[in-house]
Order: sequence, then C-alpha cells, then structure tokens
Amino acid sequence: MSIDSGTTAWLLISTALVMLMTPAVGFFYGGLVRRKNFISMVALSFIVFALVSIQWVILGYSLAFGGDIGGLIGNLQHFGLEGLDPGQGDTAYPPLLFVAFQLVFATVTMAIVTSGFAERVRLSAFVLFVLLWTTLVYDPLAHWAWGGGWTMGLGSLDFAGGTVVHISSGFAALAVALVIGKRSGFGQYTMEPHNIPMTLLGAGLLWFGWFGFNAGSALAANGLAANAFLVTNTSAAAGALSWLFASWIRGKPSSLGMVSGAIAGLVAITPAAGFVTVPASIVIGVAAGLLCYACMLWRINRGLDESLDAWSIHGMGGLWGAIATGIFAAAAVNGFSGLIEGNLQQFVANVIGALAALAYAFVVTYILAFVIDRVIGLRVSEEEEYVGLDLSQHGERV
Amino acid sequence: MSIDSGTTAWLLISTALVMLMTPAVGFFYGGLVRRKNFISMVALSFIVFALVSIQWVILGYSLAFGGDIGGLIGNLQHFGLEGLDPGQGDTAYPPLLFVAFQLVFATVTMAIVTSGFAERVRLSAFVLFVLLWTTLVYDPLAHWAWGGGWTMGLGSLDFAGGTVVHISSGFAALAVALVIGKRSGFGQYTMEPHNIPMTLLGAGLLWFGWFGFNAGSALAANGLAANAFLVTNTSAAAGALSWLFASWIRGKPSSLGMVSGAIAGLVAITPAAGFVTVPASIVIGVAAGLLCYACMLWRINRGLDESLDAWSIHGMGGLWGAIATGIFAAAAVNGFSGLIEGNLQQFVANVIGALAALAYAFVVTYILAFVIDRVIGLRVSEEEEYVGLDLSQHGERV
Amino acid sequence: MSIDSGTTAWLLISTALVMLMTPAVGFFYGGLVRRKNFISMVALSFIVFALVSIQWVILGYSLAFGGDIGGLIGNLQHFGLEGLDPGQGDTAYPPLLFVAFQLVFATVTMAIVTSGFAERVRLSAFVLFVLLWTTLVYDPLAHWAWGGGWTMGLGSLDFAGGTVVHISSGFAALAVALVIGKRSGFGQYTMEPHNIPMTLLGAGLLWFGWFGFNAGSALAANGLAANAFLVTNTSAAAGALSWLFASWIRGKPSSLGMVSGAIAGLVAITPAAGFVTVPASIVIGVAAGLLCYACMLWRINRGLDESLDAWSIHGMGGLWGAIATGIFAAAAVNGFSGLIEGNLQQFVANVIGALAALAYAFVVTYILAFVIDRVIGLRVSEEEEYVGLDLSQHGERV
Amino acid sequence: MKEMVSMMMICAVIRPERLEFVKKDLEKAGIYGMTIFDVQGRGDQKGIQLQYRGGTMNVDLIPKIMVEVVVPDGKLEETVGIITNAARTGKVGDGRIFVLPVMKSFRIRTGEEIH
Amino acid sequence: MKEMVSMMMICAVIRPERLEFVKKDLEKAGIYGMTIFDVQGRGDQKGIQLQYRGGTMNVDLIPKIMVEVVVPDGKLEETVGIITNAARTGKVGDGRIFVLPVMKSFRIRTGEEIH
Amino acid sequence: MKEMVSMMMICAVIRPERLEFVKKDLEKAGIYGMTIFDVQGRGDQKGIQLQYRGGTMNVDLIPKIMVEVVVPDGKLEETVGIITNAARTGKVGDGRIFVLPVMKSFRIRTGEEIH
Ligand SMILES: Nc1ncnc2c1ncn2[C@@H]1O[C@H](COP(=O)(O)OP(=O)(O)O)[C@@H](O)[C@H]1O
Ligand SMILES: Nc1ncnc2c1ncn2[C@@H]1O[C@H](COP(=O)(O)OP(=O)(O)O)[C@@H](O)[C@H]1O
Ligand SMILES: Nc1ncnc2c1ncn2[C@@H]1O[C@H](COP(=O)(O)OP(=O)(O)O)[C@@H](O)[C@H]1O
Repeated sequence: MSIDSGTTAWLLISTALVMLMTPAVGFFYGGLVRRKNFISMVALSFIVFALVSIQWVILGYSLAFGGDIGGLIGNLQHFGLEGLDPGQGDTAYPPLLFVAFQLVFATVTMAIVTSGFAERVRLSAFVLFVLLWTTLVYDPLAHWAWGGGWTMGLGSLDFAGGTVVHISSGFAALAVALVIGKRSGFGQYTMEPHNIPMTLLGAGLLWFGWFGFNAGSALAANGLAANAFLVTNTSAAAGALSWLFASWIRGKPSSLGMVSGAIAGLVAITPAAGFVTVPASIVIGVAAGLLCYACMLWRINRGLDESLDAWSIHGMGGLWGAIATGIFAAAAVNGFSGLIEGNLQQFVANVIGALAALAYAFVVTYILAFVIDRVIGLRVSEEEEYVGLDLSQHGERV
Repeated sequence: MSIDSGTTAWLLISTALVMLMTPAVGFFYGGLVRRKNFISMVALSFIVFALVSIQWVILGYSLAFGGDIGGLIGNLQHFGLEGLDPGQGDTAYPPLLFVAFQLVFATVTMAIVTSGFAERVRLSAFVLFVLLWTTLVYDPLAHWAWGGGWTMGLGSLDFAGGTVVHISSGFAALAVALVIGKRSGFGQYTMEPHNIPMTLLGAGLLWFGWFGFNAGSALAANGLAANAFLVTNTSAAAGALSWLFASWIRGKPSSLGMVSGAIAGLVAITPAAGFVTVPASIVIGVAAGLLCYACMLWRINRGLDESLDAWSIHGMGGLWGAIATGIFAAAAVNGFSGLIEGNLQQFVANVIGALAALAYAFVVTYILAFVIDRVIGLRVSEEEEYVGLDLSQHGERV
Repeated sequence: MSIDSGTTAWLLISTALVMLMTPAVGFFYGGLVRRKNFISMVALSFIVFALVSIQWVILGYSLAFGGDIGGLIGNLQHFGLEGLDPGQGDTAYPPLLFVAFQLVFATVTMAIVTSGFAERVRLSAFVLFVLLWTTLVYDPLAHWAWGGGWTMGLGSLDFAGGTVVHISSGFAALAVALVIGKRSGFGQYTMEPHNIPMTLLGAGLLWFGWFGFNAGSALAANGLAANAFLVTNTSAAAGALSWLFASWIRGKPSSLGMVSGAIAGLVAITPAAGFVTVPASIVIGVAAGLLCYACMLWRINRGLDESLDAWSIHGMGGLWGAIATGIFAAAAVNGFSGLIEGNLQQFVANVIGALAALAYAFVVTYILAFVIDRVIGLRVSEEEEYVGLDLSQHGERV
Repeated sequence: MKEMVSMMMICAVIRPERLEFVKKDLEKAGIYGMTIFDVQGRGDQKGIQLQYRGGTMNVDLIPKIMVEVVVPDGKLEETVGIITNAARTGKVGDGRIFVLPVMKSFRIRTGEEIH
Repeated sequence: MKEMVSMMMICAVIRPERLEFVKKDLEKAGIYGMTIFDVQGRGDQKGIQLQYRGGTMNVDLIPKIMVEVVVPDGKLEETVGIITNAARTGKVGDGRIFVLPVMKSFRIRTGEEIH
Repeated sequence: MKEMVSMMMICAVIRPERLEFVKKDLEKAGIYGMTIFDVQGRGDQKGIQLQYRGGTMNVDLIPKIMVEVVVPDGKLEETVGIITNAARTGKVGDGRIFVLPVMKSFRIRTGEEIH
C-alpha cells in the first residue's frame, strides 16, 4: 500500500500532540502537590518520557506489536526496531510513524501512574520501576488489545486506549499507593494544591493533546477521525460541567473540580471515540464526571492516599468508558453495535477486556512495587519527605 | 465530493489549534488581573469552553448553519447534529469536522468577552449569560457572515471572523463593562497585572493557535492557506512592533504593550487573511498596533473600566480589519478586489457588514446584561470582590 | 508540480510548531535567570520574533534563497517577496509556505543567541543587533547550506539546521558574551535559576516544536519525515538520560540537567535527522548529553559567563551533530553514506561545512557586537543591571 | 526606658491598595526609609463573612502589607499620624499599627550607629 | 518597663503544617487578631541532614510560618501556651517563640490607641 | 531594662546577594539560628535613579532580605559586627540593622524558656 501524505501528516502531528501530554501530566500533577515537590512531579514525567522512549524503540514495540506468542505477548522480531523499513509497509502511513505514535501512548500511560508516587518516591527506585512496569504491564496490555493478543481476538473494542492506558495506569497507581503508603501527615493536616494555575495549564494542554490521542487513533484523516474529535470534545465538556455542578451543590464550584471532570470525560470517551455518536458522548461524559467525582469523595473518605486521583479518574473513568463502549457503540459510526443496538456479545467482550486489564495491571503492579520496596526501598526517608523531593532528590528549589 | 485526507488533516489540527486559544485567552487575561482573581479568570475561559461546546452541538450549529430563515438565523434542522453524516458531504472534509472547527470559533469569541466581566462577575449569572449570549448574539452573527445570512448575501468579506468573532466580542465586552460597572477602587489606586509572564505565555499560545484560526479558514491545505498563514504572522509582528515603538516614545516599551500589539495585528488581519498580500499585511498590522494603542489610552483617560481591553483590541482592531479588507483585498490572492483596486462596492459592503455586527452585538449584549443584572444580579458583593473571585466564587487560592 | 494537500498540511503545522519554539526559548531562558530579569528574557524572544518576521519577508528570504551570488549570498530578486506566487511553484507545497517555514527557523536561531545577552543587554542596542545579525550572519549561512551556496555545493549535509541554526547561534552567543562581559557579581555569588518549572515548560514546548523543526524539514509527509520524527525523539531521550546519569554520579540529578541533556540531544540530531537510523540516534544523543555537559562544566570552571549555555549546548551540540551526520549517515535512510559506511568524503564535507559556519558566525558576531558596543553601548548601566532589566528596560515587574 | 530607647520601629499592617498613598504621604514629610513585605492577617472581626447560598463562608486570612518604618522618637507621632491617615478607608480591615522600641540601629554600608 | 509596656508582640516561628491548629486553638480562646507571613529558618541543628549516597547534604533553610500576635500583657502566658501546644510535634524544627515589647498600638480605621 | 532584657533580636535588612556570606560567617562564629524572609525597601536615597532617555525614572522599592537573629545580650556586638562585614559592599543600598529587645523566648518543641 502506498503512503498517503494526508494520513501521514495527520499521524505525524497526532504523535506530537500526544507527546505533549506527558509534560502536561507533569504540570497538571505538579500544581496539585505542595510547593516543595513541584519540580519533582514535573521531572518524573520527563524522566518517564525519556526512559520509555528508549525502552520502546529497543524492546517495547516488539513486545507489543511483534509476532504474537500465545495471545499474551509479542516476540522479539522487532528488537531495536529490526525489520521495520521507514518507507514501506502495508499501511497508508510509514511503519516507523506507527512506532512513534504508539510510543507516546506508552509514555503518557506511565506518567499517569506517578500519581500514586507523589511527594514520596525515591528517584532511583522510580527509575527501576518505570523500566519494569512499562515492560511487564504496559507492553503486554498493548499487545492484548492492539497487537493481536487475546482481548483483541475476543472482539473487545478499545478505540484509543481505555483499557491499555487508563484502566491500567489508574489501577496501577492505586496499587502503588497501597504499597508505598500515605504521605506523612496525610489526614492530619490539609495538603493544599500549591499552584492551581499550573494544573489548569496542564489540563488545557491535555485537552489539546487528547485530540491527537483519540482522533489520531483513527489512523487516518477521515470521517472517523472527525467523529472521534468531536465526541472527544463533547464528552470532555460534559464531564467538566457535570462535576462542576455536582460539586456546586455540595459547596463552591472549584476550577479543579471542573478540569477533573473534563479529564474524566476525556478518559471515558477514549475507548468509545470511534464507535459512538455525539449525543451518546454527552451521556458518557456526564456520567463520567459524576462517577469519578463520587469515586474521589469515596477515596478521600476512606483515607486512601492515591494522591492525585489517577485511580478515581483514569481507573474508574476508563472502566466506565470501556463498559460504555459496549453499551453505546452505534453501527452507523463504525460498523459496530453495542448493547443499545441489541448486541449483548459486544458488551460482554468489553467487560471482560476491561476487567482483565484491571486485574492484570493491579496485581502485577502490586507485586512489582512490593518487591522493589523490599529490595531497594520505594520511599524516601522521613527527613527527605519533609524537606521535599525537589531538594532531596534533585537538589533544586522552586 | 470525496474526502481529501490532506485537507482533513489540516482542518483537524487547525481545530485543535483554535481550541487551545480558549485557555490561552484565560492565561492572557489571568496574568493581567490581580492575584486574587487569577484562577477565576482562567476558570471563566474553561467554563465558556465547556458550556459553548455543549450548546453548539445541541443548538448553536443549527442556528448558525441550518437552513436560512430570512437571512437572519438558521433553522433547527441540525438540532442535536441531526442529519449530519460523519463521513459524507459535499466538501473535501467530513461535515462533522466543520462542526468542530466552527465550535472552537464560538468558544474563543465568548472567552474574549470575559474581559468586561473581569474581577467582579458572579459565577451563576455568568453561566446564564454565556448560554444566552452565544445563542442570541454569536449564532446569528455567524449565520449572517458564513451561514447564508444577509451580510454574506451582501458580499461582505470576512475570511476568518473579523466581524463575527472580534467586533462582536469586543463591543460585547464594552456593553458588559458599562452595565456591570467599574471594579471597586478603579481609578483610585493602580491595579497592576500580577503575573506578566502568564500573559506572555497566553500571547504565545494565541499567536500559535491563530495559525489554525486564519490559515485553517481556507478550509483547505493549499496556497490560500499559505497566504493566510504568512500574512497572519506578518501582521502580528508589525502590530507588535508598532505598539512597542509607539509606547517607547511615550515611556518604557513594556512587554505587555508588545504582545497587545501582536494581538491587535492578529485581530486586524483575521478578516483579511485570505484576501490581501504580505506587503499589505504590514500596513494593516502597523495601523492596528497604533490604532488599538490609541483606543486603549482613550479608554483609560475616559475612566472606562473595560478591564482587559477586549474593546480596544478586538473591537476596534476587528473594525479596522473589516474595513482594511475592503481596502486592500487583491484579486491576485483570492479573486476579490478592494478599494485600492478600485472596487468601492466591496469597501461599502465590508463597512456595512462590520457596522451591522457592531451595532447588533453591542445592543443585544447591553440588553442581555442589563436584564440579567436586574433579575439575578451580575455582580458579586463588595466583600466578595474585595476578597477576590478565586476565594469567593471557587473557594480556591493561588 | 501541483500542490499536494497532505504535504502542505504537514508543512503548515510544522511551521506553527517551529513558531512556538521562539517563545519556548524565552520561557526556557526566563526560568534560568534571576526573578528581576524574567520578563526581559521572555520579551527578548518576542522582540526577536517580531523583528525577524518583518526582516525576513522584506529582505531576509531573498538574501537566503534568492539567486546565488558567488556561492555566498542570494540576490534581491525576492525583495518584499517579489515574484513569489502564493499558489504555484515547482514544489508540492506553495512557495509562500516555504517562506513561512524558513522564517520560523530564522527567528528561533536569533532567540537562542539571547543567551549571551542575558540580564545585561540594553534594549535599543539589542534591536539594532538583531536586525544586523539576522541579515549579516543568519541569511548568508542559510544561503550557504540551503539556498544554493558553497557548502551546499560541497555536499555538506545539514538536514534541519545543525550548522545554520545551532552552530551559528551557539558560537554567536559566545562571541556576544565575550564582548558584553560578565554579569556583575558573576563568580562572586550564586545566581540561582529563579523559576525552574518555567524552564521545564519551555523545554516541553521545545521538544514538542522540534518535531516540526526536524520532521518538517523532510518537506513532505512521508517515510523520511517519520524517520526524522522518531530519531529526533530518541536522541532527545538519550541525551536527557546521559546528562541525568552523568550528573547523578557527580551529585544530585537535577531536572535542569535532564532537560539540558534533552536539548543537547535534539540539537545534535538536527543535522542528522534525515540521514541516520534509530540505533545511531541513541549513540548521537548519549554522546551529545555527555559532551555538552562537559562543555558546560568547562565553561563554568573557566569563569566564562555565556550565561544560559547556548554555546555549550547549541554550539558544541551542533558541532557534534554535524560531524555525527558525516559519520552515521546510512544509505538505507536517505541515500547518503557517512564514514561508517566508508564515505570519508561525506565526513570531510561535513566537517568543513561545520567549521566554516562556526568561524563565520563567531567572527562576524564578535565584530558586530564590538562595533555596536563602541558606538551606542551594548550594556545597561550598573544601576539598571542591579535593579533588573524588567524594571529598567520595560518598566514591568513579575 | 525613654532615655535608653531613642528610636522606634513602627509596624503598620495596611491594605495593599493603600500602600501607594502611605508611601507618597511619608515622602512628602521627608520620611523615605521603610521596609515592606506581604503578610496575611485576621483581625477581631475574624475575617470576612461571605454570603454563600444557604450558609456563609468565612475567609479569615486577608492579604495585607506590613510597612516597617524606623524613626527617631521625636518623629513617632507624626509618622503614625501620616500612616493612619493615608491607610484609612474607614471600613473594617484597615489594619493596625504597633510601635516597638529599637535599642540600636546601624547602617551596614558604613558600619556606623545611627541615632 | 512593665508599667510602660502593657502589650506584647508574640513572634512565633512554626511549621507551616501546624498553622491550622494554632489558628483554631487561638480562636477557641477568643484570640483572633494575628498577622502571618512565610519565612525560612534554620535552628541550632543547622537545618536538616539528608543522607545522600556516600556523603550527606545539608538543607539549612527550612520553610516556616511566622505568626505575630499582639496581646495585652495579661494574656501573654495563655497565648504562648496555646501556640506552643498547637505547634508542637516534639521533633526538632518545631520552632521558637520570641516575645517583644510593644510601646503603643493603634487601630487605623479609627485612629484610636488600643490598650 | 538591661536587667530585664537578656536577649536581643537583630533585624538586618541586607542585599539578597549577600545572604550566603552572612550565613557562612555567622556559622563560623557558631551562630546558627536565624529566620529570614523577602522584603522590599527604600532607604534615605529614595531608591535607585535610572537614567531614562530625557528624563529619569525612580525605582523606589528594591528587593532585600530580612535576617532576624535572636542572640543573648553578650553576643550582640559580635553578631552585629559579623553581619555588617559580611553584608557590606560599600555602596548605597547595603541596608540597615535594627536591634530590638526580646522579653522572653521559648523553644516550642520542649516548651521551655530559653535564656
Ligand atoms: N492582635 C493582633 N496581632 C497581630 N496582628 C493583628 C492583631 N489584630 C489585628 N492585626 C492585624 O491587623 C489587620 C487588620 O485588623 P482588623 O481587626 O481586620 O481591622 P480593624 O482594625 O479595622 O478592625 C489584621 O488583618 C491583622 O493583620
Ligand atoms: N536564634 C534564632 N534567631 C532567630 N530565629 C531562630 C533562632 N533559632 C531558631 N530560630 C527559628 O526557629 C526555627 C526552628 O528552630 P530549630 O532550632 O530548628 O527548632 P527547635 O527549636 O525544635 O530546635 C528555625 O527554623 C528558625 O526560623
Ligand atoms: N528608616 C528605615 N526604616 C525601615 N527600614 C529602613 C529604613 N531605612 C532604611 N531601611 C531599609 O534599609 C534598606 C537600605 O537602606 P539604604 O538607605 O538604601 O542603604 P544605606 O544604608 O546603604 O544608605 C532599605 O531598602 C530599607 O529596607
């Protein structure tokens, strides 16, 4: 198949847009922590980006998209991108571009997980964790859903990464938070976000980048991409408003609530973007805002310190999105029907795909974090935590 | 007509670029207010984005681009995007993409209007205002100029929204400022911009996004888009320099003056971008910088608290741009001639189009703001204003 | 040749991406200086952008890409963009778009040079310097390498500007720093970066924009662009990690070190991006991180106040990149072989091209700065420097 | 104590928006030296009550500016008067002035003691 | 001096995270007036030692909050006691309280002197 | 008063760029405790005059750092001397040192009074 320049242009820029999401996660999270950990939070996202970028071209791509081994993992045929010609392939875009596009998905997923580590992780342990997690958790899940693995075979639909990216990172963050423990002082005194404008900036860049994420996942510049683009925006807006108004009833409508709702809407529409209509995306977004808000309140009530709510927003929002895809998929959009159009099978396949990703990510992450913690220690000392990670891990100060 | 992937790719990314302009307006404005209203100012832009996004897909698009009713408004044939197929249409891009592209114009227009509300608007009244304004002011104006309405019929040229976006938002902000009244303390003590770098960041992102705004309005990736791109940049640069040097003569050349001049240049070239040459764009930009600077000085002298100068920059800059389009339009660029090439008719049509938008936007906005103010109150209490909107409206603090 | 919409779409967005790099340099640099010079540093980048934008469309483009005069400079055939039709040409993209694409390269180059002026330049002298430098240094160098000049004739390879952009700006910054002298107090007390998050933001935007810079330089949306995209990202990641780990051995692994390494990797891959493979890009990036880190340490030890390290990162990183291109160029990528594939000639041509740019940029800049300094004074007074440039040059304050 | 202490430090907590007036009025009286910084304060009113739907919300720490002026004893009354007048709006939250005794005072540039 | 000075300024350098407790406890005791600002401090411990690979690193200026409360002499002891209890964690770095004499005190709104 | 006041608070307004020197020199003398914060000040020179085209511009509030060190009476002179020397550049704007009496002083961690 010959390269189509329009398709390629759209994928090039989509890749750049998604790349921007990784520092955007850093700023989104960085504004939410205390001042003494701002640099650390942004730095973690850059470190993730650098480490996963290298891991992906050497090993990760092959594990995810190499020849299938038992439905579970790819083989090493593309180790070091071996056997990929930059110019030719059986797609309308160059194979190397697909590598790059998938790369930025792997990095942003890892960046989301930093929520569970916030303000207390030891940098050296984090580096190790990143390399192992992306290899042992992300790469297999990407293979399952997109690389010819078993959930793909099952017919489970995941347009742009509801299971692979969001369920996996959200539940991984939860597992990490359980292993690493609460921040010292959590629950005793308030830990206010120190720089809300930076979180809003991060949110703006995430929303912007998400168009590459979802509409880019059409892997073409066509009507499907346009649909994905518009439902993405609509669901984000709906999520922002539902969280905003729900929190308004309980108290002041915070700007953080609004952007959290937007992210919830973006997460939930991610697996559905290529399968549902605009009206459905309003429903998906509204429900995402309300659900994730409720999950966040529940988490806080439970005294759980999954600090920056990757679990309640990405984990639970992703779960809802995967299920919603099974419900709202409309044949008119992309040929697939969901529960509403009477296709129970699709619904079941999607639930299975989601729960499998959830269980796998949670369990493997828990074990991984646990082992690293025992062997080299995941957490900084009490003094280092008190002084803050900026100073203690990086020798820098805002 | 079949979908062209290159055209579609360019429109997809243009839409994303223009989307970024809404938070960019938030940061641009947010840096200019006092610290206690920073979050509020950014939050308003996000709220606008969310509300208008939903209004547009349900109602707004149909009012603007539905079947014409008397040259004034569109009908409800596309209510809820009814009757729009994602994949097919009579354009080289998918119809849904046009919906998305037009959506982000509607949002950024509304965001500009927040200038008149700065540091004193009640959030609940603002939400109501947004829903009504975008429906009663923006949607009709979009219909007039682009949706088959009467100014379009008149032959008035507006390439990317000089009348619809800038004149309308600028004069609306003026009307709002007149109704809501001055900020308490205005004119008595100085209200310095609290975070100039954030305004510069907003300006940088606006300049960046404006390429999607103007070059995207070619609705194709071709020579016309290239022309729009280059004249846009040239006019912005010219505006930045003319304001910079003019203010240098009077005192220190502030960075805020420079970026204000850049925005003035961008605004003025907006209606002209697809009709004028690069040399003309220098003239347009230089004049825009000088004119808007003079308007700002006049406004301040008059003690008018249209706080963030949407009127002097977008309103007056847009007016100049609409007129300039009627003057400088060159047949070589896009087949249309202006006054300089002897086409008086074009000039007259453009003046009429601009004044009609100006009058409509000002009058309807004034009435709207007035009514909302009487019925539920547009403005926060004196205490809330003193404490700042961040705390009083959102319960948050920088 | 008829316009290809996909190619054009990719060049349009690439131009916008590269445009964003100029304010990004402003923020990157702005975070590194002291608080009292933050606005100044960002403002310089905007001023550069505005001035060079105008110079380019009037004069610069013609000097760089007009008909060749003796291999040294272009003629004035395109003065004021004379003779460029927006719509037609012998390329798959509109000629005016090439003007715009090259414009943003000229601006970002100039912005990098501000490193040598940091915290001590007089604004009026700077304006003069910019106009002269871009005309006397940048335009000829662009002609040499890309406009049909002598290094192009020599067969020296520079894919996206290793010599024209990075060597030239880095060594120009060095020359400027030598002429203007150290900041008062340099070496006596520490001048800590006052806002590291803004530097990280700038770095994130630079990384993002660099995809337009390098992959856009393919001037097409094809396999070559995809290759350039992926090696760019890989080299950046490798540079970030090598600087990070090298500095970790010596002390705390700072976030600034990491992003400096990323920029080093981006710089080094710039001339090579269209000629080398992904594995080679890892080597190039790792070496760039280590080399530039060593150069920075050497500079500091020497008490040289080239304040923001344009020399060590862009100058030396660019030099390494130009040489590395001569070493690693692989015929499989783009038909050119380097030293490793036995092509000594390519290596020699690249070394000559690099050294010529280096010498020309350094010498001419030195003379230019020297003359301006003698004639009107390059530097602010001691009091103005103490108070800071924000106040003394712009009358503004963070 | 009067004999031993010949200088006083006036610590005035004022509204940020009154700073310009305080500065100008002190200047007119020939009093230039001052040191200022941002503070937050609550007074006997326990902050500001915001009407907030059914209930109310209390914002108890309000941004203020602290102005510290050291003056010789003889200028104390005048200075306090100027600051009071310049900083006053008449509404709750105008702030307080505290006067602290200064035992000694030096100019760093010369090392000399100031009397 | 006792006779001349009837008010005291309590300057308490505390951990930022204890501020809420100090505020609440003072409130309970009817003491609302206070002025706070961000400071950095080092104590006799010379800051915090961080284990850092082979060596150690010393972070010597730690963020603290300064709480200034002016009280009549009679309330001094009580107030100091409340602050001490509310701010204490028992670990190094809890901070100090310095008590300074206040010669005079005025309310700007009314211009009246406070006693 | 000498008998009643046994500690002094040294409030030194210095140039930000001299802080490192002040800290180091105090450390050498065994004086570790200090509290610092950012301030802005103008002195008798009314700020800095900037030549600005035809006219001039006056920047009247210049960033400084306030260093507060509480020392026993006996160490007062030494400490003031150290700070003065370390902070001095000899140019206008070096700052001032004000010495205030401290009536009492407590360590929050233990609640004990410090003498
Ligand atoms: N007892 C106190 N100790 C320290 N600061 C005080 C005290 N009382 C008031 N202040 C300061 O004075 C400011 C104004 O006090 P407030 O009582 O609100 O005004 P008013 O004097 O007009 O009633 C407060 O914000 C606080 O900073
Ligand atoms: N001599 C001093 N002068 C001024 N401030 C001091 C002095 N000693 C301590 N401080 C302040 O008190 C804070 C806590 O002191 P530190 O000695 O760490 O605690 P602790 O009293 O628990 O030993 C310091 O950070 C500093 O701000
Ligand atoms: N009377 C005063 N009261 C309070 N602070 C003062 C006073 N005079 C000077 N200062 C502080 O000292 C700083 C330096 O004073 P300045 O007069 O500029 O230096 P110098 O003592 O070298 O002449 C000022 O910026 C201000 O913060």
